[in-house]
Amino acid sequence: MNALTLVLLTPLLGALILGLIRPPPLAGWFNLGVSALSLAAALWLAWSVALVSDLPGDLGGPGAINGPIAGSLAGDIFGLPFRVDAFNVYLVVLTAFVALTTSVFSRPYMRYVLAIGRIGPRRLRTYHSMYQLFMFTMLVALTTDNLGVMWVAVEGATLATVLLVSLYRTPEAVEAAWKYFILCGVGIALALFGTVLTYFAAQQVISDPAAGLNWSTLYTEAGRLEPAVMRLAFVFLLVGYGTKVGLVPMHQWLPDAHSEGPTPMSAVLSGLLLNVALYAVVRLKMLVDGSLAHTDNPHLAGYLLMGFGLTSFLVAGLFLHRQRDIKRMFSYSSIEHMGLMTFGFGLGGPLATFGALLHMLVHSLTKSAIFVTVGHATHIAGTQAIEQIRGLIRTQPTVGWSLLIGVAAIAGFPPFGVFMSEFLLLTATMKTAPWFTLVLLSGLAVAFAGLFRHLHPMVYGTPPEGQQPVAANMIPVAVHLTLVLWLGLAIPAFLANWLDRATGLITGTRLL
Amino acid sequence: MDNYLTLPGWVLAVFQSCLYIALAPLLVGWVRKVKARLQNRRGAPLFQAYRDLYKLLAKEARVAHTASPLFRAAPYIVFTATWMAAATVPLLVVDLPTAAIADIIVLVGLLALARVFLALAGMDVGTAFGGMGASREMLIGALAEPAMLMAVFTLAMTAHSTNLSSVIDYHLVDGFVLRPSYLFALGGLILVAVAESGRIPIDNPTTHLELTMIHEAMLLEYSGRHLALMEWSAQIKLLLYGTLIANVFFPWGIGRGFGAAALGLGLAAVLAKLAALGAVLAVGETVLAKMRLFRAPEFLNLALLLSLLGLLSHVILEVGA
Amino acid sequence: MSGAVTMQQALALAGLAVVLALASTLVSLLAKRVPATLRLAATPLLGLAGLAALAAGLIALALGGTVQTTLPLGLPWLPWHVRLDALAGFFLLLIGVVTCAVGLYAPAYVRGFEHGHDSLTALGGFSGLFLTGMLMVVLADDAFLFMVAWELMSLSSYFLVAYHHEHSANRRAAFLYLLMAHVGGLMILLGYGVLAAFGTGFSFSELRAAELPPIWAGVAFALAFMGFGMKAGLVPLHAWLPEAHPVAPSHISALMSGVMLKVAVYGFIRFVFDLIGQFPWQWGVVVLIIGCLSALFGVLAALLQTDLKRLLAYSSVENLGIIFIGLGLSLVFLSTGYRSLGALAFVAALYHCLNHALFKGLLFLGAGAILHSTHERDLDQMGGLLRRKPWTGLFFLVGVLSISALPPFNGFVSEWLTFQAALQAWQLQSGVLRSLIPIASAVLALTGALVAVTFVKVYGVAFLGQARSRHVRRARPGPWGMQAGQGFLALLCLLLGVFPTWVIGLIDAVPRAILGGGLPQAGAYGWLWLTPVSPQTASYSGPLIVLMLAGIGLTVFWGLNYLWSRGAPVRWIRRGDAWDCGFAPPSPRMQYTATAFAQPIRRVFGLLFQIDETMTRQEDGTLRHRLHIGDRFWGLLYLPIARAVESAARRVVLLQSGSVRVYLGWTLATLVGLLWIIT
Amino acid sequence: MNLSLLPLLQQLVLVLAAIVLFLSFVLLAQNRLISAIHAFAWQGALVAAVTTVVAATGHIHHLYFSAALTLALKALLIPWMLHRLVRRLELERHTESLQSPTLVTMAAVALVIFSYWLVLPMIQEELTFTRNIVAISLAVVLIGLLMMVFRTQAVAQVLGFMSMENGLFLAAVSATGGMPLVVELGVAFDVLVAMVLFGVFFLQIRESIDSLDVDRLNRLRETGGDQ
Repeated sequence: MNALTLVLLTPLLGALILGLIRPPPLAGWFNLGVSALSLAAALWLAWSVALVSDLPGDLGGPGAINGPIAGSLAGDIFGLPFRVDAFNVYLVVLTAFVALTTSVFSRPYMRYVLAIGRIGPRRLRTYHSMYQLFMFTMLVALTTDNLGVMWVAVEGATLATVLLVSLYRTPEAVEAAWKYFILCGVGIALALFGTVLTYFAAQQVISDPAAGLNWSTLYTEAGRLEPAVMRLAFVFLLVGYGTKVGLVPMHQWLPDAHSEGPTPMSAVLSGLLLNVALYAVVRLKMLVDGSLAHTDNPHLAGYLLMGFGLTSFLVAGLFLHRQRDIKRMFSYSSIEHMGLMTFGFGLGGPLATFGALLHMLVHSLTKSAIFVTVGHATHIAGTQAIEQIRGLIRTQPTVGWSLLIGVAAIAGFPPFGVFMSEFLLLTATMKTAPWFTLVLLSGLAVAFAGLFRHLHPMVYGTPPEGQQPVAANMIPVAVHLTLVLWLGLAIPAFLANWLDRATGLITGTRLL
Repeated sequence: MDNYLTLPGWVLAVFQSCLYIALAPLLVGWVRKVKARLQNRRGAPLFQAYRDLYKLLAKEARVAHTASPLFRAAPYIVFTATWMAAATVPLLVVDLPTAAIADIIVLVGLLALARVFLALAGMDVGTAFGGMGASREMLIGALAEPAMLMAVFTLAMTAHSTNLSSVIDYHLVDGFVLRPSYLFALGGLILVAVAESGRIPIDNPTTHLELTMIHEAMLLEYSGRHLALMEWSAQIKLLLYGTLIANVFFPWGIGRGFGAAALGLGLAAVLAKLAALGAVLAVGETVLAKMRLFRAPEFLNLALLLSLLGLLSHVILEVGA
Repeated sequence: MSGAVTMQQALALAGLAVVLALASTLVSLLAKRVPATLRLAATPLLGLAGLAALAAGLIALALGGTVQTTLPLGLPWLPWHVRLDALAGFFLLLIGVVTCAVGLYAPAYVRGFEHGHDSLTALGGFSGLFLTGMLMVVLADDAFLFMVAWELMSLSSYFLVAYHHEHSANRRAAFLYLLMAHVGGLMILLGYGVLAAFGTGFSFSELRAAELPPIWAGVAFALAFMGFGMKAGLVPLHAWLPEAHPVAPSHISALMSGVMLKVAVYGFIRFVFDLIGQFPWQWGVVVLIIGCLSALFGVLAALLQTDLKRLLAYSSVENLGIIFIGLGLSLVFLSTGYRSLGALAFVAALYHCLNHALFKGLLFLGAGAILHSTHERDLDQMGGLLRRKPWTGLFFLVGVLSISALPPFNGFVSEWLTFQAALQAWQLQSGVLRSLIPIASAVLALTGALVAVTFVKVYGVAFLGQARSRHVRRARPGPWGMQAGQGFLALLCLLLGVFPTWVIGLIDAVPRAILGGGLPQAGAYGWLWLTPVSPQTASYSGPLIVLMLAGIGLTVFWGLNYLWSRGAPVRWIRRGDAWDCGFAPPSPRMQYTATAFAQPIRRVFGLLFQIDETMTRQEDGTLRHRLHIGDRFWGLLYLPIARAVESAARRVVLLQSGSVRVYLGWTLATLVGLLWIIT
Repeated sequence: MNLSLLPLLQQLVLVLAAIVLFLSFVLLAQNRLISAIHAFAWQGALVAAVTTVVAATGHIHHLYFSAALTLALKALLIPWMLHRLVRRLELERHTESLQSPTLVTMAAVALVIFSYWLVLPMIQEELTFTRNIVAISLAVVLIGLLMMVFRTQAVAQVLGFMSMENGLFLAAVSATGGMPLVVELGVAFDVLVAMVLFGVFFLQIRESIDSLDVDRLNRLRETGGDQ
């Protein structure tokens, strides 16, 4: 587990030290270094997980398993149970990776923000240390085996980011932060209630009260958990964590927070935090499925997820049509894609789950790349108002083309990875719920139209007078888009196997 | 296929083609003569059309500065295309190679080729009237061509062939049958013939009132041998349509072997039929008045309707199922 | 082909074509630094790719076999399947031919862009990707690769449409294009999904094996027809086509109109004839009707245009209509068990695909040449170009004659074959079909005639008469490369018209592979005679027609000009002013314009369009004539959808009311609601 | 469930829980901020009391600790901080009344019934006691949420939030005999930090819109009108 310890400690210590460092440029580099280190640690962790041989083939499905869950790496740190398996380790790596690339982007960007005096050095320091703290909380939430700790970590993530949202102290920023705080706080409180109920149910069947919140224990005992309680619990958990996923109609905080916070934050929020929340939902769904397996309607959790997912997908797609603020627009597109993933997980079955997992991956990469580009675009135009961002391709081709290609990728055009995952999700839907496919397709079309009608005037056309190119660091974008392209052309075997193991964990049956 | 490709067949084909260009002015002269008689005039002699052609051929050709090479090439193309189209219609005798080379659809295509070049030539010099004539000519052509195709398709579907000579063969073989579809097709084809060969009521071959003319308007800039070729091909076209109607709907008398007797009979028969048709045309032109350009579409829609009815009554009434 | 060459080599050549296309993408990355790369490397590579594809297609058609392999790309359990058979070969050939011509044409053409500030890299790069996409679509042997290649094709062509993006109209066109391409792509994906739902997987062999219940087969067919029809620009899904095709650079327009639409046809054939396999005759009727609509509407719309490239785009709608008429006939015949007739109609459709690729490519290249030297797309500004650009004029004339289906050019042959197929309707049992097909052929005839009108207008107004504007008067012959490109296509137009027997001999491999039976009769009497059904039924001899036309024409010419006038006072031609009935010497402004030329037709068929024509008197006393021709389908189909989405969005955004208390209220409501549901 | 059969301490728990519920009604209807804060403090104290009682009945020792924690946090520290803030923001006199108190109260009552109806399906007999406690705490949570919906004043909203937390604590201790200690600690820590941040935000909001009326935080919204 020392890899995990490293993964967790790096950002924590980084946060502490960054809280003390004074000179901003140095802090930027340090931030970058810490992220790099945690990425290395994450890779190490992934490697060690990959080495764990898992039982071949069928995992028996939820509730049917006795003994430790296959292919996972468990252990305690400071007396807290942690568990790393294929499912969360790939999110860990993803988190660390996006954190790194974003920190590459954020270093010059925040310096520019500092230079134009939107923030002072003290707030810059807050920014950096909160950045790492945020990473820490997310990594904990991903890797912990204890639902309570997971809750604490997710709440911690809210607390860490809420100050970043209000970093600019403009009235809008403060308002956005307040809404973010209140809504997510409430949501998280409800999630805690759900957790309590789960614990309550667990206590009836699990002798050791200390282990009553351990996911693995609950998972192995899932079949015996009281269905009535678990049902209740799941609703609270879904509404709670769903608020953080940004499911309609609890999504309202999301566009505000994304649009008003500093751009690097938008990138990580969209790219990572939503994933973490969704991860939590999925884990809990596994429990509930286990406990409801033998009731009259075993797929309740799945149906709820599908309902939320579809609603979010469609509503967000419509929202796209009426945007004035570029960052808001892309945060709505995030809602849309989270909805799609939620739908996929709700659909269940190996194919859909595989697709949803892949979609998590490609969406995070693409969306964070887009936000980085948007950061440069807003820098060029000096505003976030779509009406005033014009002729990017002329002013700075790299930015313009990146935005164009990034949006094409997120809109699901091959040969980019998003298309592949959407293809999988659609085919899975075809097989299980054919009529939903029409809804999904129309939703895709609507969302697509919404994105491009705003994108076109921004990238094309002649730029306004005196619009100057800026010093843009496009490396993160290039890396991300290249990866997405690669994933669209071919899924490397190790990754496929990786996702497949995760699929096996979630659905109990493997795809390959 | 082989029964077409015989040496006498080729010889006769050449002869028949020459006969076409030879007879074409005669038919026009005949129509004029009959018309004159009907109008109580003595009219020009029967062979006046030949004299006109000769005169034009002898004159020098004047070409506008603004004319392009196409302007000078057009008469030859129009003449050739029309002639070839005519050559595919059995005049005296069936089973000629020409009929195998080009079936009835090709015939329509060749006429269209001629029309296109005629229209292009009209637009070439860049005068106001040329464009006007071309536009109108193409409008009429566009409406007439489908009508004509439909009419001939009625025959083709009855005879299960688009090869004119086998169509005629077919009719000769199963003798005189009264077919409703043929009635319509004949009507349609006659209307088309009138329109296509620029006769009253669509166009007036003798007018020189700029705003009413169609065919003439495209020839305004032509003179000398070019004009002669254009006029000549117009006459061939008229003969072509006449022969088509005469020999396809009333095939009797056309030669089926290459013997001299058959040929003689065929010639006599076709001359008689054409004379009759010419007379009918003359009567028609005397009693009818030219209609406004924008009534022409109605006229041609009637033609299209007739032909289509012919086709439908064929598939519904005659094939049956 | 000698026995030495094998299908493997054909596939290798096809692969080479793809590689070359990608290579042209890569080299054009340098164009940012060295503009000349585009001219010297990228576009020639494109041409070479076309050559390779051409060769591959020829071999595949000649051998008529199939060869397949898989690439180590794609999904872990679904690697990319690649397959080359006769059908794919035919379309490779088609793509290759036009691309070769473009390869000859483009280097000179793109030179004009080197001074503009549009990125050359984008032009070259996306052209390469565009070609790659089209080639891969044809080669794909599984739904996934097909979709990837298909969307790659759409996306890269979209970037090319948006290439001149200063004008908001072009941006709008590009947006519309991409949107409809996307929707179409989704429909196709769904269609494959339906097949796969009843099959075992997504590779075409598995999809072929799928046993569909009739209902679902119908659904799949409908989806595919809509999806591919949207790409092929069939009415009423054609709206993007006349917007998008004209605004791309001309050699790209040639590729889009000439080739990309055919790729859509390929998709349709592959999906319906090959994958679904058997079909009720009703499908054929549907296709037939849509084809007729498209043909008629397309040509009428084209006839009313004055923008040359837009006109050509509409005429593409018309030609795709004709192609689908052929396919519809083929479906009808096949579904009623007349295999050989089905094959005849099928061959006719394929032949027309090839022809349209040739002459539409030719015409777009010609339009490009005009644009290149006059920067003019408006017919009413042109005139007299034949004397200023003689070669372009000549080649364009060939294109005009071919597209107007006039003997002895290629357009005529395919239309002739279609007619021959339609005329066999008497063999059918069902009276409905027997009476329907003749009507279809009537529409076809009318279409053909109207096409002639349209292109007489185009040629007469653009190339004949006198120049109507100054920059047109200053037009110069283009560089030889551009003329070579057009000449190549023009020559092919003639050859395909004169030697149809050989062409059909090649194409015949496709129905033999797909439908299990070809046209044995077609060349039974040697290369001289084309007898699709039997010599008694119909025969056509292109070579003899040409021979006689040329022979008689030259004889008459020689006779009149040399024999006849020997010794006569005048032998030569005297030049003079135009007579014009003795009116004042005609000025260019007195000529019939394109608008005037189309006026009678506009009066006859005006009902089909939204025509607003206004005559206003300026203050200086001159009359001003405004004419706008709108597409009725906008109001009928597209605007309602757009409005619906808009209003839905308007309602939905009220969710984001801005009051945190309302948001909390939502949370509470959701919570309570869910709790209510679950208990 | 027959009350007389329960041990005295459990009856006491029920009584206390009932008072907690009552207090959140008070909180909901309370107009003056200061007294609302007091009510909240009392609620916290009562929760702490419940915790101790449960600890005593079940001899769960770490519950004593968490009882102390709850007392310190919910009854003393947070109310005190709120007091300070209110004084700093000169809101002592501030009163705000619900638009239609009776309606809101009715809604709250409905929520109570609803939450009881919700827990009914847990039929296992030995659970009935805890089940009813769960119902109570669920009601407290929902009423807290309701309060946040209907109170336009930021501080009042925070109070609602905190009373939700109280409901959670109540559920945790009474139904499950307390969560594992780490979790309790973590939760408590989070609540504390949240409170601090709330304090920060009060000031920020105050300086940005010069009021604490959350209804005036409506800059960020989509408009349905034409663009």
